Amino acid sequence: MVNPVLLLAVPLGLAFLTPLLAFISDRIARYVPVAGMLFNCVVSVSLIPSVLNRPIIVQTGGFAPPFGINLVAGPLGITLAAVIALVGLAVSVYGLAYVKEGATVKYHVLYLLLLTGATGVVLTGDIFNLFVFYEILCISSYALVAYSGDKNGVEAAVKYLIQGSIGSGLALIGIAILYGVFGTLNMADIARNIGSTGILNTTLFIALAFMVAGFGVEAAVFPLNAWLPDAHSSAPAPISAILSGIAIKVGIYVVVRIVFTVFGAPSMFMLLVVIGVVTLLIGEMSAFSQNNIKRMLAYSSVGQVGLIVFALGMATTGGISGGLFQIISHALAKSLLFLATGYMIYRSGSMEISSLQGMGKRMPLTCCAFTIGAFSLVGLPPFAGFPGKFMIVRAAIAQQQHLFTFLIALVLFGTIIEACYFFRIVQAAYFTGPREEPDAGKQRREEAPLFALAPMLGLLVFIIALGVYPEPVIRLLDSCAAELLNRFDYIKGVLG
Amino acid sequence: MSFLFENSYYIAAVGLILIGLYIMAAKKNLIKVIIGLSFFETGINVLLIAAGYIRGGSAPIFSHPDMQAGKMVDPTPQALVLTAIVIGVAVLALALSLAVRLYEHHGTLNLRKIRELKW
Amino acid sequence: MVATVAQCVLLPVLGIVIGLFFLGLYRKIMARLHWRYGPPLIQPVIDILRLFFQGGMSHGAVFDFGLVLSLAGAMAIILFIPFAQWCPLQGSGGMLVILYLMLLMPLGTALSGGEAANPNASIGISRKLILALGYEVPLLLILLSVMSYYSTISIVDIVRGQQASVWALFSWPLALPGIAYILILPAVLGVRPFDTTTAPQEISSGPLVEYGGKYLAFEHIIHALSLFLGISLFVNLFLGGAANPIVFFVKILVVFVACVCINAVFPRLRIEQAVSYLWKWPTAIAFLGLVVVSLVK
Amino acid sequence: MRSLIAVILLAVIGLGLALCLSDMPFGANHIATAEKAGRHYLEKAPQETGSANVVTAVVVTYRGFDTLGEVTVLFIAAIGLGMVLYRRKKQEGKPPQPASFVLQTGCCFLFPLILILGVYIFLHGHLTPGGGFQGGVIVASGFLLAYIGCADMKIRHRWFEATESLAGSAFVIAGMAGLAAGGSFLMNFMPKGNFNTLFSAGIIPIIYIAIGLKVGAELTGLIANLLERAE
Amino acid sequence: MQIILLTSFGGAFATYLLAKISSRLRDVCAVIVSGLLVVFVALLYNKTPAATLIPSFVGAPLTVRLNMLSWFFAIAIVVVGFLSIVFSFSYIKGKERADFYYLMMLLVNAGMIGIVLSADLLTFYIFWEIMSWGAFLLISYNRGPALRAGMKYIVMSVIGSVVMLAGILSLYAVYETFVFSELAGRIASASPAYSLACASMLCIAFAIKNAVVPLHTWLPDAHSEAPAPFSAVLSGILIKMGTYGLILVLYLFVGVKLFISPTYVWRGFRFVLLVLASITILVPSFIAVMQNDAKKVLAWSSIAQAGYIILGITFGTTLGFAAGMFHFLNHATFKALLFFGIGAVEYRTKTRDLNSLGGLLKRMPITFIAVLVGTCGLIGIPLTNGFVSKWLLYKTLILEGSPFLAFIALIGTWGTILYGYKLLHHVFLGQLPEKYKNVRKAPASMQFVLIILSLAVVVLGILPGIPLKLINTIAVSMGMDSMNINIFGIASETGALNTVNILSVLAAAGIVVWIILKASKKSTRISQEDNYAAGAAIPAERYSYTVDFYNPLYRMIRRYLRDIFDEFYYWIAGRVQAFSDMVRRLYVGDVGCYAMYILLFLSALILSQVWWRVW
Repeated sequence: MVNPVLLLAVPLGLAFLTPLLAFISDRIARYVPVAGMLFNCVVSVSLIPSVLNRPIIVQTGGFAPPFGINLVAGPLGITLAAVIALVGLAVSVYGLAYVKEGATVKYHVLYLLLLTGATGVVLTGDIFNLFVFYEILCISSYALVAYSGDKNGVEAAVKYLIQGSIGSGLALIGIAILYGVFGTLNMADIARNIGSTGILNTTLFIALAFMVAGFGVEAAVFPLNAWLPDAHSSAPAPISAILSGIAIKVGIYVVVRIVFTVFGAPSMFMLLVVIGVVTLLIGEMSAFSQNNIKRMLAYSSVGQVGLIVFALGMATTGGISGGLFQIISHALAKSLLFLATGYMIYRSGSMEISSLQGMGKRMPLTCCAFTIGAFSLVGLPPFAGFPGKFMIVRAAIAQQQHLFTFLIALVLFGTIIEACYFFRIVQAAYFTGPREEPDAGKQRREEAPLFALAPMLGLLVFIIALGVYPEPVIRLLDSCAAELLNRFDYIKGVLG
Repeated sequence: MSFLFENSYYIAAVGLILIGLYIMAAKKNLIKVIIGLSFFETGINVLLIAAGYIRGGSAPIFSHPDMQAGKMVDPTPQALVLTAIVIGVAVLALALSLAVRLYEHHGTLNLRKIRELKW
Repeated sequence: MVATVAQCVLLPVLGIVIGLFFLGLYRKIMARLHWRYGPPLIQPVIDILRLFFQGGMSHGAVFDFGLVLSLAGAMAIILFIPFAQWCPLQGSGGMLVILYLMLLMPLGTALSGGEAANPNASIGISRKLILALGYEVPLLLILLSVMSYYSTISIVDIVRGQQASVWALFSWPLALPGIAYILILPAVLGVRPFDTTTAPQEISSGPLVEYGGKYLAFEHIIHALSLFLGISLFVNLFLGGAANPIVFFVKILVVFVACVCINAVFPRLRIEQAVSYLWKWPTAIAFLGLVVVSLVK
Repeated sequence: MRSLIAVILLAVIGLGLALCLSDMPFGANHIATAEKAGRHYLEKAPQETGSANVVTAVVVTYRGFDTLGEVTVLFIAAIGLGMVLYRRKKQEGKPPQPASFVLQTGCCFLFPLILILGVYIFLHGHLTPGGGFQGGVIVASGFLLAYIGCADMKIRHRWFEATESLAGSAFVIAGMAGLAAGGSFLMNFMPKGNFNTLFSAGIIPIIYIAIGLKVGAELTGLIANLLERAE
Repeated sequence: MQIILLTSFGGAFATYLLAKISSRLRDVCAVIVSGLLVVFVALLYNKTPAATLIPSFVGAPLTVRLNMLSWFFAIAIVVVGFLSIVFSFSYIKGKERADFYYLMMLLVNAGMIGIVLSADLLTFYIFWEIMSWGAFLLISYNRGPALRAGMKYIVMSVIGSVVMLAGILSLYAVYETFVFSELAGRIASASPAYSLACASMLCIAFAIKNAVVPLHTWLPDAHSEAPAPFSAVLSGILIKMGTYGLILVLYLFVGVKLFISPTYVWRGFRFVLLVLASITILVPSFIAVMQNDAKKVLAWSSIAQAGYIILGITFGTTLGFAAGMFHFLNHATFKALLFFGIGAVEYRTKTRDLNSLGGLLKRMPITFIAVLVGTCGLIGIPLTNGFVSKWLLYKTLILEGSPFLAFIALIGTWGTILYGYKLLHHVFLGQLPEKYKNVRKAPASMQFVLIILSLAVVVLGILPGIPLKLINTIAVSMGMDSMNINIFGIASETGALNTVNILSVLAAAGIVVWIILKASKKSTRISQEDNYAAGAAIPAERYSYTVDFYNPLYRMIRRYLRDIFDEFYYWIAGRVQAFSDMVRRLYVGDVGCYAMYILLFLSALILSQVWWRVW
């Protein structure tokens, strides 16, 4: 069995080595993220069977959990790490073709570090270590948003940076308070100290508030998500894909991990549910009348985050595994969408939806990928979005409460709006633009390069596979949900 | 008065945090906002340190063989603060570089005017 | 079996004869009311025989086909409506088949007229269909009240029901639809004041404009049959049918004469006037009738 | 208006913070029991790590993973800054104004001394206050001085990048070596040596050297990038 | 059974891939695939296989099964699907993206087959969705106004599926199963209000697909803008998937005994459905009369005819059910026939505008005959299949004491007559415009399809016993009374139907009349333009009456026939759009403001806590 710490150590080492490799050749340096993510992919997937039995607790420095930093490779962590590695792999391959100018080596290093940060966040069992990895994630994404150095990118990066730093500062305050109260940083230890009081006392609640508000910035729940549309729409395509596919999911993971495992705070669940619905509605509505396609996708991410948070906030096995499934399917689909959009924008030179006309002809495969991604997001079978939405709605209806009935109506309303704007784009891509003779199209093909196409098709295969046969993943996610719901098992697993 | 005196670290920390947040929320010059960020982070660092302080403790270094563990302050927050400072520096550096870039593009650092990305 | 076939052959002929007689009678009565002498009763027969030997002009296969369809449809309906005790096809669908077969007449004519490509014909057809819609509204209500009152769709059963008790026209609540039927009868028959469809002065006799020779003869026969059908339907539904053909003939004759006499004094209505008339009182009464019937049931 | 709202919101937040802090009185001994991590470090660190400076022990061994992350953050900042300020074509600015003679001489004089101080600090990280980060910062400040004083000085970015890269890799490799030798990442697998002497505390000094070099190189890189940009 | 699904889905993709090699191969493959499906489904007659596709999907197995009901639907689907593919042959040739078109046609077909085969609601929903989005892509295929139509369709369709999802899961929440057969046994046990809520949600979803007023607004646009072969599929069978769903809900889940029982809840529910169905018959029939686009006429007519089907099915008697089912089959044949016919005309003349067409009878005789037969079926002229199903419907309505519904249905038939004749007259009769003088007749593949369907309309009209027997079996399996059926119709005490009598009488009369016509003096054949114009010269350009054909009627009824629902939906859509535009103004672009949002969120959280503590 491989030690899960390698999931972090290897990419980190590779990232550090990249500048050296770049001295030899830029070309080699470009392949470093691919190698790192490939490694992570293999390792995390191979770890899944063993963590399903019992989580692997990895000590660093050889010190037992409350004293040293430990990694908790539970089902949830490894699953998310696998998703991160998978999407990261696809996007890094895409980056090989897409990232052509500028400081390419630096881009690849930062990219790899971003994903390492994300992996670290989902694996670590120490709250401050989580914060550190979270910062790795955030800071590298600040920088990457501004990668192209254009007007919008820099503006978005600045805004993202300001909001992100406020968020992480608030989170750190929360951590400080927790440390001041309990004198420990290990999440399981904190959780044990908090116990199962049900209702938190004021101090703990305020610490929780600080942490939710802080980490919530990256999770992009409603009032905290103003950076998202800017950053996602202005970043280069692979970064948008990663931000949407991975970064915000990691944010959600942190919030959920803190609320569920560390605090076990049922009073927060309802808040999550409500925030989720509000976020969903606001995201979808804002996306509804967008003309900028990337901005639209970004708002759609907001909406999806809302859906996920809503699902997770239900705190039932069905709800959580539905939410986690949605995390996975959204990660796949949204990164696919951003990747496809990247080359479409590159070819058409504009982000307006109207400029997509005739794209179905010019870049048929890319467009097909886009369409399927969009369908998956809308939740149409047989694509990955369907089981997720289905499970979420099922869980919500299974609650059999009037409040949930009302909320689920709102959620479904949001889904309808989402369908509207996605179908509009699909139409724009396929059915607008100049009519052409059937054979004339062949000369005007401007398909994306192979390196960009391959990851898209790879994601596509995953989307369809998940949509057709989601059961293994669902079974995996059920044990993830169990991990989140039974915080005492978690505590026992870590502290013995 | 003695309350203020006794809790001066906390007061300073909270004060710095609030001032920093205020600057970030209300000021429009990016440089000022970055300074506010710096305030904010400093405040948090102070808070961390203060949280780890034990009255009458010494620095946790066994420079003399007769030093006692019981008389030392908690070393953990100090390690944390070290990390936090470094992170703060990193963010600050990045913020400044972005500010340079932003100025090149917009010719201003007034955040109320840099609003091309909206809606 | 033989009797059935014999009836099948006999009844259409009988229908045509009576219809032609009615046509003649109609012209006679109209003339009398106008203080004219009028043509002899046999005149329509003479006309038709003469027309058959004139040939005529055809506009194409559908032109012919439409007429055939129309006439065949009209002849077929006769077999579904009891003529006194004779009703050879009573078990083949009842009232509903009659209703639908009655569509064949206007539709066949319309096809034929459409093929003629004469705007006058088209206008006439358009009017005919609108008028039909106009009287179908009350007519359907009436038929439905009768059918639901007797809980059957078989016209023979309806007749039988009336013979068992009292004529529907004189029984509560079927009197209401009966009255409504009387009000719309001229429209069903296409006689004054509801002869907008074939107004010779405005649209050159409408659908008939392109017909000549044997085609016109066919058209006349169809008209004759439609007179016969409309009245015998009324007699069967509201006047209790008849036990023997003579009584039946007397009944339809009386109804026809009354209808013509009353309506001959009205001037021709515009199509909209006609429809709005039909949709006003007759419909209201028929509707009331149906409501009452369904309440009574 | 905005200020007013901000003040009100901040008042609420301040209130919340105050409520929290009232629960953790300043200076209380919150690590009184032995299972608290802080107490454990203070009592066990000298034996377990061989480092006299407990903070160093915490930074490098107990929470070594944090430190790795921290180094990474700084690395990101350096790379990111380079990326953000990257120019497709190096534009030729006007030659900078040379500093005064006094300043130049002073800088040249102080520069090596500062470097030595920095190196001293990170070498003695496990014995005295200070450590890799602090030493690295001092090293970088030396370069800053040189930049200010000797206006025509340009550092060789490639060397610094190589240093960063090597040092970072060394950190990870040290960690991996721990994994290989002791079974867990960043394990202090080397002999502890004599307590309170320079050659003690196992891998701590090695890591601190790596960190010191790395931080120094990175901060210098940051400074150089910003300064060259400013010209 | 898996073979059917595999053939249908695999065939769709195989066709698409082969298309990349050669377009001829593609055509052949498409025909083979759809033909194979017909054979496979036909072979499964009277068999009841069942299978599991995926043992566990989201905690429930995906299962399929075949029974009489689904076989009945399946055979209609595969036949119409096959014919539409054949028809597409020449229709789509030379248009762009034909490969894609075939893929989607086959995919939609596959989806529909999946729907009727599925044995549980989850499978049903999955295939339903596949069908829905496939149809969306096909509707949008023609571009231009089709985009709007497609949008309208998919939005309503998504609303439908969302409501359906809610309904399905509400059922699941109580019964914890998706399987039809298990649900059927248990649904009566829930509280009436809850099961009513579930049933209404499902019914709303199906009503949207079935275009029941007031949820019909997508249909006229979608039908008229879709490519003609797909219009046929859409109108003939796709919207009938809603009917299938309704049958499942009303007859299987609720159970017909309960559904027509005089329970307070269900009586009201049934009443609402019946009223909606009759409105669906009445109003669209007359809106169709006013249309000037051939396919719009047919589209509105589809709504109205769907109303008959719903009326029959919701009426709930055996005869009503039989009427609905039979009318479904009939509508699949004659409406597909009409769409194909009009499609052929459109293919040749490139227009669907009724006012500019005319006189094509001379140019496209086969098409004319097909459309004539189709129209007769639509109207319900005896000897066409439409007559039989309507006869059944009226009979049961009258005899079971619902004369008002019968009245509405009958009046709807008059609307049908008006627009049916208008369609025939404007396209085929009247004067042939100059520009269509050289129109050729429809291509052979189209004629083949038209002839097959015309025959089907007539044969089913003369021998209604064949499908009725099948329907009777289905009805009995649903727990209804059996009908007394013979091959030529119905033999029962309260009114029998015998098509062979009608046929022989009509045929005899027709032959007699024909003989008389031919026997009498021969007529001269003159050209169409040789008209009586009261002595005036016949205008050279156009001498016909087409524009505002039923003008007096229009003037009388037009103001009552506004599609207020459509306007209302547009109004809602506008409101939603305006509101969402308002919502996105939240993101003002000023980062200070964003910082305030964060602080606001935090202080709200803190305040809530503090507030609570103070209390």
